[in-house]
Amino acid sequence: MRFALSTEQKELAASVHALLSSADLQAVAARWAAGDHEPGLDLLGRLAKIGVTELAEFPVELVVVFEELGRHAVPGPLIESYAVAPALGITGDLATVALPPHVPYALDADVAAPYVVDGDAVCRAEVGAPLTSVDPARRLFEVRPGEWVGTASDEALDVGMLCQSAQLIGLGRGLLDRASEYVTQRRQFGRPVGEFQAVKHHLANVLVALEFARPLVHAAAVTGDTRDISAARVAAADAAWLAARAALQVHGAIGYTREHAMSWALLKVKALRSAWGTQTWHRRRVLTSLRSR
Amino acid sequence: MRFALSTEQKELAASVHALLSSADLQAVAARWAAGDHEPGLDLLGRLAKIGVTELAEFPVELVVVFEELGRHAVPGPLIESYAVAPALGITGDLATVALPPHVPYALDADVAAPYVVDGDAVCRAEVGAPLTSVDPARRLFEVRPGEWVGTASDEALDVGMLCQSAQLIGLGRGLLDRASEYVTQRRQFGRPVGEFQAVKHHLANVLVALEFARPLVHAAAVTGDTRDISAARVAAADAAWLAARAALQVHGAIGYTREHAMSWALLKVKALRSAWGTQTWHRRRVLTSLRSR
Amino acid sequence: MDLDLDAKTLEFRDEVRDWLAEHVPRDPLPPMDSDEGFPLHREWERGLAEARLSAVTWPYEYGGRDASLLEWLVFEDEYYAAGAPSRVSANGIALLASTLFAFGTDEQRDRVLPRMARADDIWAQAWSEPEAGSDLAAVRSRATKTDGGWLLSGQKTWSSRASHADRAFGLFRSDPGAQRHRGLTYFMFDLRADGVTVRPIQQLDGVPGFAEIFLDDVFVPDDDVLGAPGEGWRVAMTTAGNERGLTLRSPGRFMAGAERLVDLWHANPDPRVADRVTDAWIGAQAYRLYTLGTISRLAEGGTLGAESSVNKLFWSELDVALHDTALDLLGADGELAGPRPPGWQSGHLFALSGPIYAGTNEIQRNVVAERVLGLPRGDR
Amino acid sequence: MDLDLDAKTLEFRDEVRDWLAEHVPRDPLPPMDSDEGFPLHREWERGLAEARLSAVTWPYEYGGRDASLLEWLVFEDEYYAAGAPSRVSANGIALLASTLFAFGTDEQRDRVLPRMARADDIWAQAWSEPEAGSDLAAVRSRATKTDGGWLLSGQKTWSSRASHADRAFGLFRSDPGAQRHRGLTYFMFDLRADGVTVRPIQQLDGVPGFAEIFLDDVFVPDDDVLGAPGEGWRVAMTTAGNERGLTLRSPGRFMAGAERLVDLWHANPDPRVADRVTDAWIGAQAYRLYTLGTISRLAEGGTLGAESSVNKLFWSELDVALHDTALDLLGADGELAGPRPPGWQSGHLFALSGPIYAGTNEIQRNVVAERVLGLPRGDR
Repeated sequence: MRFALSTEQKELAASVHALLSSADLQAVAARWAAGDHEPGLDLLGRLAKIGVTELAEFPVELVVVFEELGRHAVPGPLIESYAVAPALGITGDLATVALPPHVPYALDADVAAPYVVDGDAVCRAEVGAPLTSVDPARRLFEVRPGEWVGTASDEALDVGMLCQSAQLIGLGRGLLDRASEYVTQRRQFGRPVGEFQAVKHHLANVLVALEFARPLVHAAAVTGDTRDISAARVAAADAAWLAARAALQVHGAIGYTREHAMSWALLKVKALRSAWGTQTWHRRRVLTSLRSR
Repeated sequence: MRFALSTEQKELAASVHALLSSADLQAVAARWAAGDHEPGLDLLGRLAKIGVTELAEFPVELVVVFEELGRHAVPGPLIESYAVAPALGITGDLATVALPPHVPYALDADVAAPYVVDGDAVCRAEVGAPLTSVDPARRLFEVRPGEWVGTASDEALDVGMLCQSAQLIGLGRGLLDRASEYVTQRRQFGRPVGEFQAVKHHLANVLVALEFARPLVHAAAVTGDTRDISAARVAAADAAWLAARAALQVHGAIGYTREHAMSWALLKVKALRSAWGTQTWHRRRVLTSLRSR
Repeated sequence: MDLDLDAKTLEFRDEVRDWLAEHVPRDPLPPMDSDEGFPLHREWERGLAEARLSAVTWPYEYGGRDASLLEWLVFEDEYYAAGAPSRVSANGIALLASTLFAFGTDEQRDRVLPRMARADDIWAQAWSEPEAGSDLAAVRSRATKTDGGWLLSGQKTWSSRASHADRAFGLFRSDPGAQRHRGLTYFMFDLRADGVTVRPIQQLDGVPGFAEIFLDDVFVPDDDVLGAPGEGWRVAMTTAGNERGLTLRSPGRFMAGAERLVDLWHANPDPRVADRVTDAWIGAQAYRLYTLGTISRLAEGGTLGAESSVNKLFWSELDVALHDTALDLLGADGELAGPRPPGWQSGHLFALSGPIYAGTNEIQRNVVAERVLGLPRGDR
Repeated sequence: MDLDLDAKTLEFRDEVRDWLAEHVPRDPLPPMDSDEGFPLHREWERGLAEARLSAVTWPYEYGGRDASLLEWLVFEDEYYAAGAPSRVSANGIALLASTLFAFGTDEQRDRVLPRMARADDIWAQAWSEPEAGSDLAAVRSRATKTDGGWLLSGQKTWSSRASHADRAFGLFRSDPGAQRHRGLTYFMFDLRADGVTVRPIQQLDGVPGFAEIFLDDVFVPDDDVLGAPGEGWRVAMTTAGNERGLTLRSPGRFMAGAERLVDLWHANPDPRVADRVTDAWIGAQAYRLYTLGTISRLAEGGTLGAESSVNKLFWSELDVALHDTALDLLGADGELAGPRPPGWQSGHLFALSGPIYAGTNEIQRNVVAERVLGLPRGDR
């Protein structure tokens, strides 16, 4: 038993973090949201160069990377391209996959090669009408199954859910970092907002939730068990949403604007809460598996 | 529309409060718990003299009185004697009634005339083994139906639930009053505990919960509707339990002892949470009634 | 103690219900703070005014119909139940008007209120400043006396409606030597006046629901001072009480939301979400009954105090919980923001602002603890 | 990264499991702080000690078996899963022993630890004082130097186990001129010594789980000072870290509780309570995994810091939520406190103390915010 990241895994996280820290992710996301994919694709190209596209066989490394991708609120069909498409035997650069009913729409189907899982079949997708997500950087499209390209596996959906759990932890962490920094600087009533006990306690609760959700995500990556994946997702999504609410609350009105980077992470958490399965569905999957003890 | 207590109703509350304030309720409850009913019966006698036993036909007055009885954590089969027994046509002084399945045991059957509702029948109860409630002042007994004495009505159960809602509001209010007083006097880290924002916010949340549960109780008394009664009970029990938790938390260790009066109210709330129907049952009754719109 | 509506109120309710059934647009209007939606909302307000429904509690002479608070509540219930458009005039009718009734001159009322009732002027609030979010007393924008009036300079922010509105109201420091709550004056000013620059701010939903207002020696005549110069704090606090309390959030929003939530649940009756649906419905009932209690007390001469804070804590948390539950019930479609599914997403985004604006809930809890429970004041 | 137990650990687990299966009393013992239950719990501890299971991580020479932290965790999992008795020796083994290993002399360890392992001495903690609840530095009880030792006087309160225990440990002010954290000394003392009066305090459940200790010139030899005189705060804080952190609450309690909760739910699978059952189970898993991570870090030379506070916040809230859910599932029987239904009510009462003792959760949140998140210190 050794339940800790290796030095190499920590370095992988650090290198992704360093790369993303050098980019203006808010600008990237705003342009992506407006349909201008160039800066985003450029960033994904740089991520590919440090190997993030080649981790599909390494679930622990995947969750390490997805925590960083979440932390920086990177837009794009990342789960689909880095984890789901490879699990479905789809090769190539940027791909997007709808997996109804849990993932009914294809993310960024205007920039990535679109697929849809139709029962047992993996098909090219015929792209239909665009839909508006509450996260403007999530460009969703209706899809219909087209040409058959292969046979689907259940693992594809599960690895997507696993990566999303890690992404949510990262989003929560990014929100917590921003909030902690903001309340340390922002003054009201003659002192830093972060001196107020109510503010401290909001953020401490977020930290606790994130710290105890992360081991579930790591364990799910180790075991690959569907119950563990759903448990991780339940805890991660709740922790991320708690982070989003707390971050908004301690920011006050400025957090309620699109001008503030915090809000982009908040909207992404809001969107991801119901993508890749609802919390109710995941909880049901956990408890159902416990019936059969 | 006039949704406010009348002057007479306020005076009734004040007179019950004044009477109870003059008694040492903690001592009364401790002796009641030990099977020494004398001081308790004396107190109930004095309550009877100001008319609380004659309110069965006046649901608003009943809830006004039961809020005060809860506020002072008065022990005894009060709901049973003042509201339920009259609704079942049982006359006499002190009575106790089991109404399985929601009220499976008879409270204080060693001091009150015991009855049990068995389907449509109201019967004298044969008293069996005593049971230990988490509230030591609630002396519970197993009962079996004995001699038939009359026909039961559904209203008896509902008026019991209504009175319990008011009692819970009162318990919550008593806990909040004690907690507010304690944190104003108790000093830690060189200042009154009540100056700390976390303490303020705990107690503010309790006040809000109680303030919004009370109108539901009053409305349920006015309409007598089963849905309104269950809605009131759900909100009242949640608010009272929030009050109990917050009061314990701001008292710290001293609240965790039987030596402190606060703990007697806390244990009563804890016991009442599942007496007279579970929260789940009451919520289901509310939503079921909304189906039929 | 009774909950019965009298015949006059029932008659009024029927009139409102019938009018709304006839007039509420079948398709929702575009957001009121969008370029497209704003004029449509103004037009809607004018229709309301023609039916004397835009400000029912006002005296007849200003465009109202002298309705009681109970009638107002009934109006609001019907309004929300009918799914009628958001009230683009709300800042004026709910906030400024109360202040005018309390502190305005007859001339000011005559001049301002009828135009407000007809939506000839749509008002923005201008409370906050960059360094004064929840701390309203930290106002730095200043008013300098000049011939026949004042010159306003400084910056306001989070001004709701200001992106498209005609006029605004707020506090300015008229005595530069005074601190905090002293030396403030309450002004009404024209957003189209020389020296005013408005910079819209995109909210979470992408719509510029509020704006920054930059003022550079903006002339305001003496007639547009509300209350006495230097008395602004006291004047404003009556409005703030209203904003946080009774008049801003009527039970109708929550009653209608809870009914819609119950319907949504019926369409997919997952027992695991049932309790949250039930609690939202109970919460909406509680809020309505609490409001009826308040109305009854006010009718008997009572006043509103710190219970405005109690009130705000309850409705703002109820609103978030109610919309959270709805989005969870919508499943994968819960993230959609377009016309499908209708309204829940925008309602949720709006609800998220509740615990922040008009004094954050943290501040409200302090107020409740200190002013209602009597806990010791502490500066943290 | 792996979660596999090696062969040695599995072998140890089987030994523990077999021993417990054979020895755990079929009927629960009476409460350990009752007159009837205390000697039975001491006897149980002696049986554990004979099997070298009373303090598995200790060195062999003191009665342990040099078990790794992972083996300790496995032991605890098995212990709780078997429904074995509460550990009446826990104050000594979990709190005092860590301090002795860090600060004690060889003579102290030789004298104290084997007797502790065999439950010849059962230890009470004596941290709090009437005016020093969560504020441990406000200690007023004093130690005065005398020939060959010290005289202790003052009052301690909320001393767990003190109603029946043999000895106690706590801080006394040895330098009357020093303030707060300075001038404190860590003492072990005999609860049967002349000048000691113990007044049991009934807890919520009616059992005297803690007591007041009155000390009136109680002589304590120099040998019973732990660490240097005046260094008591630093010495105590290592123990406090343990109390709040790793060693006090093993995942076993929550894992076993969650499994029992799932079983209880199966007996009456109400979908409206299903999500809370699920969350308790997930929380217990999370706590176990977090602990495995901590063990892994410690095995590689890491240390425990403010994460003890993170830890305490999580388990104390999980414990309350888990038992709340169980009582709700029990319906009308949820209020019963006797042997039927087994254990849930006493477990709930015990859980309610979690957010209070060993530093209230409010204080823990401050610690987390300031020491982990780097928020500015404020004195509120």
